[in-house]
Amino acid sequence: MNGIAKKENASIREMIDQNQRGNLLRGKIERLIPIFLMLLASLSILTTIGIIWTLFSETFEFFRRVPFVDFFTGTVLKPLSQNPEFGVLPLLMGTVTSSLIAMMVAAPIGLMAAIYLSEYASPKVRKVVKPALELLAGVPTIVYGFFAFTFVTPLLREFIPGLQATNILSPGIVMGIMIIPMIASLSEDAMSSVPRSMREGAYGLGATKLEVTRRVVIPAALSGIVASFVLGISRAIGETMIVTIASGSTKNFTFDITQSMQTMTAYIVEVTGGDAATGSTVYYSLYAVAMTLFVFTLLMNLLARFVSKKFREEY
Amino acid sequence: MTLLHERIKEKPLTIVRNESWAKPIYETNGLNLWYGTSHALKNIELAINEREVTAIIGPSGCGKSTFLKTLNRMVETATDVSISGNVTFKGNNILGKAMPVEILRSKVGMVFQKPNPFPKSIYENVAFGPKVHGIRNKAMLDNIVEESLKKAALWDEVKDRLHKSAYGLSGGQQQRLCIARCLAIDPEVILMDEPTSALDPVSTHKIEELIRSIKNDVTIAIVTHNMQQASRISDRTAFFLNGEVIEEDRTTTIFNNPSDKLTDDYINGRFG
Amino acid sequence: MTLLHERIKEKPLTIVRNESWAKPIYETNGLNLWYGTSHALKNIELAINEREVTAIIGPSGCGKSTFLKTLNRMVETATDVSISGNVTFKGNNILGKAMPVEILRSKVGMVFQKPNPFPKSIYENVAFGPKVHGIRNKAMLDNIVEESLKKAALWDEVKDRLHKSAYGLSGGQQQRLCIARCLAIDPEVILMDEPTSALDPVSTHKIEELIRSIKNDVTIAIVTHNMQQASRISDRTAFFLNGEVIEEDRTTTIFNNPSDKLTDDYINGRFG
Amino acid sequence: MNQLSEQQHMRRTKVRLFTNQFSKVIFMLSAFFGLFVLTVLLVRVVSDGIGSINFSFLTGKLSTQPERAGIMGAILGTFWLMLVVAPVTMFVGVGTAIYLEMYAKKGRLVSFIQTNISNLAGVPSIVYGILGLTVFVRILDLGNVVLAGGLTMSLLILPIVIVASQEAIRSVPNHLGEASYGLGATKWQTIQRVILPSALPGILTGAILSLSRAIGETAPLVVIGIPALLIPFPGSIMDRFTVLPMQIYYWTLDASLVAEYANLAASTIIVLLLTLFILNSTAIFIRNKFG
Amino acid sequence: ACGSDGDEENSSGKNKASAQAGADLEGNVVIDGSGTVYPLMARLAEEYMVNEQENVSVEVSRAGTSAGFKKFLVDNGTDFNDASRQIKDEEASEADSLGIEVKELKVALDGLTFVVNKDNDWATEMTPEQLVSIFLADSTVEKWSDINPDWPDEKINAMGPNENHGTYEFFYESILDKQDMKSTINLQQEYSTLVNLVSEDKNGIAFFGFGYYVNNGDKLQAVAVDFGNGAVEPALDTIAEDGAYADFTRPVFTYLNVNHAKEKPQVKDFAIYVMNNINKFAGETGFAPIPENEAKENISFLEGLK
Ligand SMILES: Nc1ncnc2c1ncn2[C@@H]1O[C@H](COP(=O)(O)OP(=O)(O)OP(=O)(O)O)[C@@H](O)[C@H]1O
Ligand SMILES: Nc1ncnc2c1ncn2[C@@H]1O[C@H](COP(=O)(O)OP(=O)(O)OP(=O)(O)O)[C@@H](O)[C@H]1O
Ligand SMILES: [Mg+2]
Ligand SMILES: [Mg+2]
Ligand SMILES: O=P([O-])([O-])[O-]
Repeated sequence: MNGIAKKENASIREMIDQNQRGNLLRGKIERLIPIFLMLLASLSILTTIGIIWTLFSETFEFFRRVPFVDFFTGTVLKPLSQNPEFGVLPLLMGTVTSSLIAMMVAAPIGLMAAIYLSEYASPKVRKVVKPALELLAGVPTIVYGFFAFTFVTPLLREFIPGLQATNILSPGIVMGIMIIPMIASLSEDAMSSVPRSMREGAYGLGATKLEVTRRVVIPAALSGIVASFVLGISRAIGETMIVTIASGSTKNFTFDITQSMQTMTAYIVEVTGGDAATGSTVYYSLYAVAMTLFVFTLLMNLLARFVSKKFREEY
Repeated sequence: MTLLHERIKEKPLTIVRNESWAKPIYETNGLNLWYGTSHALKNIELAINEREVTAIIGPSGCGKSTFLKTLNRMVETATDVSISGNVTFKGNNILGKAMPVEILRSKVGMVFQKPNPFPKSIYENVAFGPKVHGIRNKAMLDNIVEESLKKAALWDEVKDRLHKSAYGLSGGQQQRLCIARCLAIDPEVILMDEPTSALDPVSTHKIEELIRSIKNDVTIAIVTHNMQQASRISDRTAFFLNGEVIEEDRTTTIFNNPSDKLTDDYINGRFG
Repeated sequence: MTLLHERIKEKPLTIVRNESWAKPIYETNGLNLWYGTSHALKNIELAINEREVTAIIGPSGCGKSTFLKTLNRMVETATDVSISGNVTFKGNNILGKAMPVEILRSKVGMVFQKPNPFPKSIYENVAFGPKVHGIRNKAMLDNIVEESLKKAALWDEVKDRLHKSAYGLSGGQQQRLCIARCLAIDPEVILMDEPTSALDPVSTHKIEELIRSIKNDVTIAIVTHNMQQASRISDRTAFFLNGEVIEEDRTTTIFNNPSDKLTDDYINGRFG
Repeated sequence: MNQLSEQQHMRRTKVRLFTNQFSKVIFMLSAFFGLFVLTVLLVRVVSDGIGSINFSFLTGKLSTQPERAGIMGAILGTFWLMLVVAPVTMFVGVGTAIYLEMYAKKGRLVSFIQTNISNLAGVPSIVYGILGLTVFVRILDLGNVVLAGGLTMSLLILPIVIVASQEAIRSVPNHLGEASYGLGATKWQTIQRVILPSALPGILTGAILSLSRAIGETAPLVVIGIPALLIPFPGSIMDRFTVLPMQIYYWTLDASLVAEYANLAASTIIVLLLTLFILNSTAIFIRNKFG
Repeated sequence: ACGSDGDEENSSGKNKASAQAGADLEGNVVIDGSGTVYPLMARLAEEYMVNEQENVSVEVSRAGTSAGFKKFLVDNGTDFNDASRQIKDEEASEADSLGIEVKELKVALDGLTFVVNKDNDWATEMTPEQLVSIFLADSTVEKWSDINPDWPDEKINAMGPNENHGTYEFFYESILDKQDMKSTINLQQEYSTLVNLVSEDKNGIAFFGFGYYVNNGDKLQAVAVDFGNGAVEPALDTIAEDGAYADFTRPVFTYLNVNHAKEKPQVKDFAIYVMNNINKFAGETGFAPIPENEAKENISFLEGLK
């Protein structure tokens, strides 16, 4: 028995040694795999280059026709009129206003929901509520747009008589609702990554849940929470369909949230109007606005990264 | 031996009187604990005496930490925990609703295996407990912080950088800071879970010294995997295995004359 | 400490010469290892003798696992590792480009602290190594699986459920399965990293038996935190502290007559 | 607490406990607020839309006449779109994730790619629309066909697929890889035989979730240009197409032209949400069952 | 400048054959342009595909007249561009320079309709001058009471389609006589938005094509216009060629790329179908029919193409 085993084993060793010599070619082929995979990985860089190049080259043409300063300081946007004006401020106003409204809804509710999920909810409740929130996050924005336009606006008009049928308030609120799951989930991640030991330290001193949350967990997770807010804003800035459907296309430079306002994204939809026609200044303005939008959201994303990296506590 | 036993049987009153300092502050009765369906503590019957050091030993995963955390109900912060039986602290069953955990924990401090200071200054770490319990007076807080750090033998090392981050301290200093943080709420019991296992010889020595110096004021229950440490610092030792107490006795007895084969095996490193 | 180093540097030759049956299969020379900027192994000079059991002991974080993983270059799978010095396996420096790691690792098996079977059947676990190395013949694989499980003293317990998931086994069985998986590629050395620390007394005993039964065929390097285990099963013992080898000698010498105060402190549980 | 009398301490603790309970209720309401809105939205949509859902609506061709209109074209369009998006994103996404997690040396390049990917994830979808319009529709001259839309959508969800796959690969316990390397397996063998099988549930979950994102996405297609009336069913990736969200968009806008369109939009929303619900449930099922 | 410079003769049997050959055509026909004309063209496209050529795919989009022309006047542009105004000179010369031969096909008549809220019980009848004064930049009218002291002392919220639309241009060029519009006018891309705005705003007033009004008759009321002979409601008969509302009536068109019609039989076939059937569907989509002889002329032109 032992003898057989010995012999068998000897042959395993030999076979392995033999196979390994034959495997040299295989090894060479394997060395090509990372190169191929790297090519795939570089596609993402190519995408970025594509975006920047696409936006930049046409934006460049736009600024040859419309002075840079006029674009960024103009409060009137009349792209199609006989005497067109290309001030981007009305669009920035619409974008900023709707995003702020959204954040006023999403930040407190999202954060409190995150606190509930991370600190209070039993695993059973969490098991139900988290996927349900994910469902909320998975609702397409066009559906939210429909909801804002056909339900939230009429509902709000019951309470706010001056509210127009298309206005910035209702899509702002609905965008906020849309962003809640994102803020809740990112903040919850940040809070649950605060080590248990830190919480235990505080509980061990007789602190209540609220005190542990307020004095230990939130300060420790602050960078992640702030980052989730910034990403939320960025998401709101980039949101298109809700505002397109529910806020109309008035290029209003106003602080009145009961009015119709146009965001940068809705402007892009309006101008492309199903397909943009090449050549005109209006056509180029589309790219200038898209570039502004892109830079805006990029800065937000970088800020979020910076915040969560720079101010992350070293536990 | 037999004689001794008989004498004890005859004179229980005398013994209690003799060892009157050994009054149990904690007693558990048929304590069972489950994480989900896994039975982590099985029918634990154990007393922890006031102003003694009780060591809890046993191989990894036997339930030492779980038991310790049951004593201040910290175990309940884990998910899906169920408990049956009684744990009395100074005669009150702490598992009932009668006593809010926050009050219990203000009387029972805890020190963990890995030092876990808050990401705040040294001062704020020590002042955290008193602040939570409503002490706002600055002078009083200053005083508590100083006293606690002194008791934890850390004052001299940190007095010049009280308002620097606690993360700048070495591992051993952090652990003493955590002990100071405990002492700041003037607890009656301190539970320690392998407080020196991540520390170097010098720090270990300091903490053992510290334990000796405070044990006249505070009851201490300490989990350790270092049997020599248990024998050096504890008065009584309980040996856990698979969620059960296999043996519990005076430390000298456990180490020199254990009555259970398993205890003997473990102490002599035949497993674990 | 510096003195210590020098003393060790002088020693190895004498040892090798004196005990001519103890031919080193591994030798390290000025081995240094960094994780990023943290210096995890410092100037290690150590030999591991063929067909002996070498125990590596030391407190948590001292570099035991790191050293073990250097021997089959597994340590390089971590990110940002840099190594200097030499490690020779049967006279060849394995840190050079000369020997592909795959070949080295087919000769040097490894068993980890936590049993780590693949999420596959018992059979597939054992057959994994041979398959990876190009053995496809079903009868031969069957044979290898059976022999390996027998050597690991697991055959009788699993022969009726070879195609069931390995996760259905107990911890001790899983660990023996991992040893069987190693044996299936007929290694010359097996590296074991605290292979029994998560196991019960009976399983620990079984694995120690197993080590004894295979040590005639295979060289074994075993990391353990259980000093009695080291003294029971090893021929030589190396004591690590803070990334350095403080002392290395015959096991009986280390335990009965260590030449370094730190070794003595550690063995007698004054820290760790 | 020696510094406070027992009574004071007790009283203060009661206040603290009450505050704790009270805020718990507030936090709970916040967590359930989203669910409440979701319920309202569903009730609203279902009550508007359920009436016009029937067999001929689901299988019929698009029409300007509400009673004749069907959404099979949009359903097939969505299907064809996914036929482009799914393979492209799986192949590129998983490949990229393997490269980043298993091969790339952690350094400047990797962290650059990583930053780049997470920035791409934050680029508004309408910008991808412009990219798709410029590159696929115009420069590559594909026109506004399924392939152009599909490639645009692929770029849009690629970052999500990459990140999800990376997480899935990263969450394969280290010790499995170590066991495989320890037996002398090469890197690719380890990836193929150990890492990918274990990561597969996570990868699939991420892929399904991002596909459902693509199914619900409207803005990029608005930019690329989808005809308001397109009756024939698409039959290949080179055909023009419409998808469910576009149909919802047009019918919502046209409700002022023909009031019944609002109900058709609601019905289409039901179909869309049901599709996404099934996909998401599948993903959650896979995650819970195998994850 | 309406590009009717194609050769008029040549009505060969070959073309007839292809028109009557039933389901033997395939390929697609791409239509973009006016949102006003969209419902009519979409209806025709659908009927054509259902009843005539099921293998031809007619795609109808509606970017607006002007935006549509931009897509029409490029290489490989759209086949038809619907328009709620006539092609402009610069558009026609753009076509010439691209070598695109354009044929104007008048398809129907649309009455520019002013709509107000259902609850508006004062401004139900107005003169053209009053209407214009609401929109003109140079006018002082801000409130209803500025038009008629009996009317409410409330601000008028005037709105209309934006510059993408032919409706805007018709209003601007033919009704306002190219005088500037108030900058406060709420211009929208989507007609649905306008309908909603007015139906929910007691002080709202908007203008758009008659079709959008008839489809929303339950939500809006049209302003009857007094052109001098008493107030006239816009209706299918009043907006017809010589109807009482004719002053605010305009023809709507679709412009055909003749080169495409020559190259692609399905484009030509569809164009003929449109002219043959246009008057059948005009009424139900809110347009008045064009005179039969105009349709016939176009048909013979189309059939002559090859
Ligand atoms: N939060 C938890 N959820 C589920 N099981 C747990 C949890 N904490 C501990 N366990 C399990 O309960 C058992 C006892 O764990 P415990 O941490 O009390 O062991 P221990 O004796 O402290 O071990 P160690 O020496 O490794 O610290 C173990 O099997 C452990 O896996
Ligand atoms: N992948 C890694 N990256 C960075 N540092 C590491 C890594 N692995 C280990 N270290 C560090 O290197 C040092 C040695 O670790 P090692 O795991 O070798 O210790 P050990 O002696 O095996 O400890 P233990 O007894 O806890 O297993 C420790 O300080 C550890 O924190
Ligand atoms: Mg423990
Ligand atoms: Mg280790
Ligand atoms: O959409 P229009 O008909 O106004 O161009």
